[in-house]
Amino acid sequence: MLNEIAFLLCASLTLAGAVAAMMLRNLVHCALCAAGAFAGLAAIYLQLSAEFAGFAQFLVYVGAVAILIVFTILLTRGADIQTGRAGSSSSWIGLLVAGLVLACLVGSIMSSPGLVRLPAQTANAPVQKIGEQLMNQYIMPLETMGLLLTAALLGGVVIAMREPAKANPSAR
Amino acid sequence: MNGLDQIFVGTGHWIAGLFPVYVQPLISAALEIAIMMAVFGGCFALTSVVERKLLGRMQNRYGPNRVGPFGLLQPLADGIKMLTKEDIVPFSADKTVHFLAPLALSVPIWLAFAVLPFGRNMSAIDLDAGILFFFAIGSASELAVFMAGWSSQNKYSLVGAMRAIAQMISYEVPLVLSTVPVLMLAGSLSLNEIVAAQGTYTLGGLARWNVFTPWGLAGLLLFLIAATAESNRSPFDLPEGESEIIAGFLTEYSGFKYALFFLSEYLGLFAITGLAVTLFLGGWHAPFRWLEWVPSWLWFAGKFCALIFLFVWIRATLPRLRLDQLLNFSWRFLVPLSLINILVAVAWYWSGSWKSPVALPVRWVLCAALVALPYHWLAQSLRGTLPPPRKYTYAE
Amino acid sequence: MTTPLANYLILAALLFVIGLAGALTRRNAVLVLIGLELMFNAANLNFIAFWRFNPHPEKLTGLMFVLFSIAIGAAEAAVGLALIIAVYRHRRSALMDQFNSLKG
Amino acid sequence: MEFIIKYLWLMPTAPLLAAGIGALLHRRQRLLGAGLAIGAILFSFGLACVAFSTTLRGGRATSNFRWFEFGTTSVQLGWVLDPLGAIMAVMVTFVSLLVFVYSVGYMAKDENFTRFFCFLALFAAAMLGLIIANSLLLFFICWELVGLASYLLIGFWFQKPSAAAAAKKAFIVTRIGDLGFLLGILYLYGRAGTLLFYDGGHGCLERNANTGVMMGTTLIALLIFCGAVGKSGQIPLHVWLPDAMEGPTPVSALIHAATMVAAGVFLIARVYPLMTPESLQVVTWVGALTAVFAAAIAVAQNDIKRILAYSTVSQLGYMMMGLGTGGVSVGMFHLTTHACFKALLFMGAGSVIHGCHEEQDIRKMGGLSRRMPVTFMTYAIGMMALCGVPLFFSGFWSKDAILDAAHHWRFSQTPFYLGLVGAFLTAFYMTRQVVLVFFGRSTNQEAEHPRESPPVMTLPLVILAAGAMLLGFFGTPVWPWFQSYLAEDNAVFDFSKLTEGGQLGIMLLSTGLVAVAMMLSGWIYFKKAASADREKDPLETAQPALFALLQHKFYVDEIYEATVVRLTVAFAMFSDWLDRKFWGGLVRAVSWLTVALARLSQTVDETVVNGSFDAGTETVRDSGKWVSLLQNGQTQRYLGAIGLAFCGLLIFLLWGSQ
Repeated sequence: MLNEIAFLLCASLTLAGAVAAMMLRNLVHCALCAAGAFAGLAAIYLQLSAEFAGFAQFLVYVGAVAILIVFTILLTRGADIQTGRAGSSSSWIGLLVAGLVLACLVGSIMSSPGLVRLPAQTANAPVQKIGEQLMNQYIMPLETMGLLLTAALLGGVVIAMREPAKANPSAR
Repeated sequence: MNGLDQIFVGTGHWIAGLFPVYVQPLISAALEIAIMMAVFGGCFALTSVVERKLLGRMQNRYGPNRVGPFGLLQPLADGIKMLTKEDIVPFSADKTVHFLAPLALSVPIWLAFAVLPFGRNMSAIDLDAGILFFFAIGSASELAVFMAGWSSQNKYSLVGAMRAIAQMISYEVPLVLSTVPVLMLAGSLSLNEIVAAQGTYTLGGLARWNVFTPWGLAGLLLFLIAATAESNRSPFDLPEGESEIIAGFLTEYSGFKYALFFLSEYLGLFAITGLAVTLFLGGWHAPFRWLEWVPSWLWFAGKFCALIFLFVWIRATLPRLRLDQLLNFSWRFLVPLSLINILVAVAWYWSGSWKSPVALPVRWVLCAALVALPYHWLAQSLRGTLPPPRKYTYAE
Repeated sequence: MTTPLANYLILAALLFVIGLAGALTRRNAVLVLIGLELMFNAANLNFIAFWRFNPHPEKLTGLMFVLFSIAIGAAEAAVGLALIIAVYRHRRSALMDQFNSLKG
Repeated sequence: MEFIIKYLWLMPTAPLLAAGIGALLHRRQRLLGAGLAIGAILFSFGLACVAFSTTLRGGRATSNFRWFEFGTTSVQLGWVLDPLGAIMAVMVTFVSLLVFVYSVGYMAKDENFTRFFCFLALFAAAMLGLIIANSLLLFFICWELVGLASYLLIGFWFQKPSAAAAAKKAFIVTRIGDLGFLLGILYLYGRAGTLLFYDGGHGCLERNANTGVMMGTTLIALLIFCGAVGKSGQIPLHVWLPDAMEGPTPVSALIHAATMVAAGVFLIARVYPLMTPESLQVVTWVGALTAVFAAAIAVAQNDIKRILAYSTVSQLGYMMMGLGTGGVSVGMFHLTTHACFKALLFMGAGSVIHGCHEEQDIRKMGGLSRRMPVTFMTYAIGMMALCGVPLFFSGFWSKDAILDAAHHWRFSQTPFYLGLVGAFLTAFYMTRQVVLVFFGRSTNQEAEHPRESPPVMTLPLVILAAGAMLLGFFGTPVWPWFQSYLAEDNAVFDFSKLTEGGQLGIMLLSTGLVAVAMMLSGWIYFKKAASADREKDPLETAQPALFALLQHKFYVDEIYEATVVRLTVAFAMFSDWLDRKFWGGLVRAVSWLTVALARLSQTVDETVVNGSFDAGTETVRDSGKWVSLLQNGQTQRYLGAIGLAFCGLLIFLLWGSQ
């Protein structure tokens, strides 16, 4: 009974954060709501007793990605008062498509019988086993992940670095 | 010995027993939370005064001694002042975010204490990935700092927030990396496991604390430096650099919100020192076998106070660093050094199997050398970033 | 743990759709990116849900997948945002529908 | 025999060599040219006599050689020596020798003297080659060479347009005959497989002997006879012979009296085994008709040489009749005798013309008997031999033999009667000529003092006169040496032959006819010759229409002119029209068509192909534009598309596949 309430609470928090992130006009608020949504999601992970994933999710998304988003918003003048419509010219198409996708997903979930079953009794994922699997079965993905992250790091820096020599392109 | 040691645990169980079973977990949890908040709230008040008295003493002056005996009631006075002061919110500020900022900062910090083992089986939650939880929570503070800085729509606060975030991100990396050797050799992320790993005593009765190993010592130093930076204190307190940007991201806060910020800052400090104690100073273990009789939580508290004194000491002596020096120091010195510390830990672990009696000193010298040489080179490379020595010209 | 698997999947679907809607409708590139991140997390939620409701959870494939996915999500977010900043510096605007130079 | 056959080829080559060298000589080296020619013909005459002596005992020798071969077949030529060839060779060389000598005098004043002798030598070589040829092909080659020589000699004075025209006419008319001859040769070669006469049993003449297969069909015989008609001037193709008189008189004497025209008869004699009975009938009829026809025309001619020309045509007709009815020996005997006295008559006429300073019209001559006694005497002997005055004159015997053969001809007697009429007319016009030329008074002053020809001209006349009188005796029925020589059995002296088979009757009949004709003509013309007005011909006054007809040679030339020439001209004009208008038009039409087609295809290409192609590209470009709308750079639209696709996929996967 308790985790029923807990699940609903977390789910509602996450959904609210997500909707707010998509709806709000003020970009910083959106970013913060997004961070809230990510935190809610981390909570749901914990509820699904996947602590490691939850903490990792919290650490990565709330700790790092949120800050990145916020910084980007500041750098791209997003923080100023937004002029014009928030939605793109043909935003109704987007909503239509999203609705269609939702219908498909929910339809498929509802129609497949196997999904209503209850979870196994206890499922814990001790860090010990995670460590072992990381080092044995998933060693290759781990190495490539290291490489990928380094590449992303360097790439990000290079792309976003302000060209030292070139004059600032004239304001359009 | 067991009784005194487990006194708190026992009373806790006893109180929980008063209530019906299905409610008991809730009650015990609430109890633990209450105790923790009470202890560390009091500790906050105490340290704010002690710190100022120590600073005074170190600067050859008295600290606050007017309020209560030896100024011990000064925090009470500050608290009342904080609470009664008018809580001014700038007009153009982003009301909601401005209001939420202190909350977003302090809540995660309180959560951080859940993991720390204050005494023998005196830790709120024994998480399997305790350290990860601790750092996850720690990383949430940057967002809160940003909220504070940005929402007050004030140039100084924004600049301060940016500086704080840059500093915290930069020093989070060495903080985490310096704990890696401890995790590797303890073989687990759970803090109790780590403390247990340091529980055994060498022949001479000396405890096998991590600090008594070359990588442990280096790790502790790195950890402490990173910790001070992480909690925006002393040499790294650029965000609140009073002289330049008033109070950094706290400029627009007053009254209770400021108090909250002040509280969460100190709580951050306490959490970090608690972690340092558990990781490097053997948690609640006694330094010597024959001192086992002293209750575990007392050991924890002692070490805790020692580190706090160290922080205050540092704050009193070291001047503030410039932002680029600060960042360079982190990225070009601390990060490489902590990576090398991991190598040292590997070397120590690999050479652990040497049987010869002289093995210990040889290993010590070897590993110490392994740390010292890169330390010297990195320092050299850092030297390039320092400004040339100032030449003073005196009027003839 | 009495909530059935379907609830989690529906939650993930909702989250995904919200992210998609945001990505499709909002003009600002950063928001599109946030929508993208939401979609990523919805997928991760699915993985964790399926892992948790898996009859023999000792196989940690779902969990491992999520870990790697989070790492990739972070890398992608970093590069995406860097790109947005670079494009902004070039175009002085962050509105997506103005980045149509790759027109057919 | 075998020995001589190996050197027989020298006979034609000697004069050929003389002709070749003569051609290279300069016009001034007159004596050398003449000497060479005469020497060569003398050598040939000697060789011919030797060959003749070897053939006296009969038999035949051949010498064949391979000329060239292509593929498996080879063309063979060769020489043959037999009585027929030998007698002809002797006759030709003898007459040629005399003519060469005669023409030295006759052509003395002509500046192209050497060229004349070169042509004469060439002619002699060709004639001799023709005689000894053992292959019809070699025969044809020499036949053409003879034609060429006659063209060159007739047209010797090519400055005179009439001479040039006459030469062309002669060449073309004989060419028509030769065409038939060539077709005959080809047809014969097709059937016989070889053109050699005698090839050890395989020759085209011999085969029909042992295999009994008649090689020659009537068609081949008639085609070969065409060649003979052309060359010997029989009815349809005789028109060139009178005009050939344009050439110098020795030429006429040699070619148009003795040798060349005789070649046709010799051809028929040589290929006699091929001649089928039907073809011989044709030969006889053509011969008979020609004889009467030419004799009739001769009566009304005023040119001394034209009279003799028609007389030659008539006599050739007789020879053909002889061949057709009596066989080779009868024809050949008349040919030999005719060669003798006709050459004599022509040379006599030549000396008369020479005397009268190139005057040829008999009406302007007269009373030459006193001034040119030798010419008169020899000419009279020749005239009597020609007319067939009995006993001493060869003409009588040969003509009588023909008449006898014609009389015995089983098919019909008309050739016999035509022969008699011919004989009568011959006697009539010859006496007319002699009377008008040698008796009476000449009208113009040049003729006042004609002189006798030099001995170099009169000597051949005398020799020929002797020949004309003596030759007859070799072929008389009493002692038929000539016939038996040709038939290769020995002659038997037997008086009884004379009266056998009505021969005597025929002789008497013909002699009577000749006598009547002579008296009639003498009576008519003797008076005329004496009178001053010689223009009008008494016959003309009597029968003007008939006389005009005869004088104009039955208008044969005009007929030809009217028919053949106009026809060809018309045909030429038609083909020209056809070519220019029809084909030209067609070509123009085609070109116009192609141009039109090109323009059409161009327009089609422009509108249809390009149009459609442009339209196609247009649509492609437009669709391109539309498609590009799909990709307008809006990343969000792409994301929307992906979403849609995802839904589609999902729907398909879940519900589509059931």
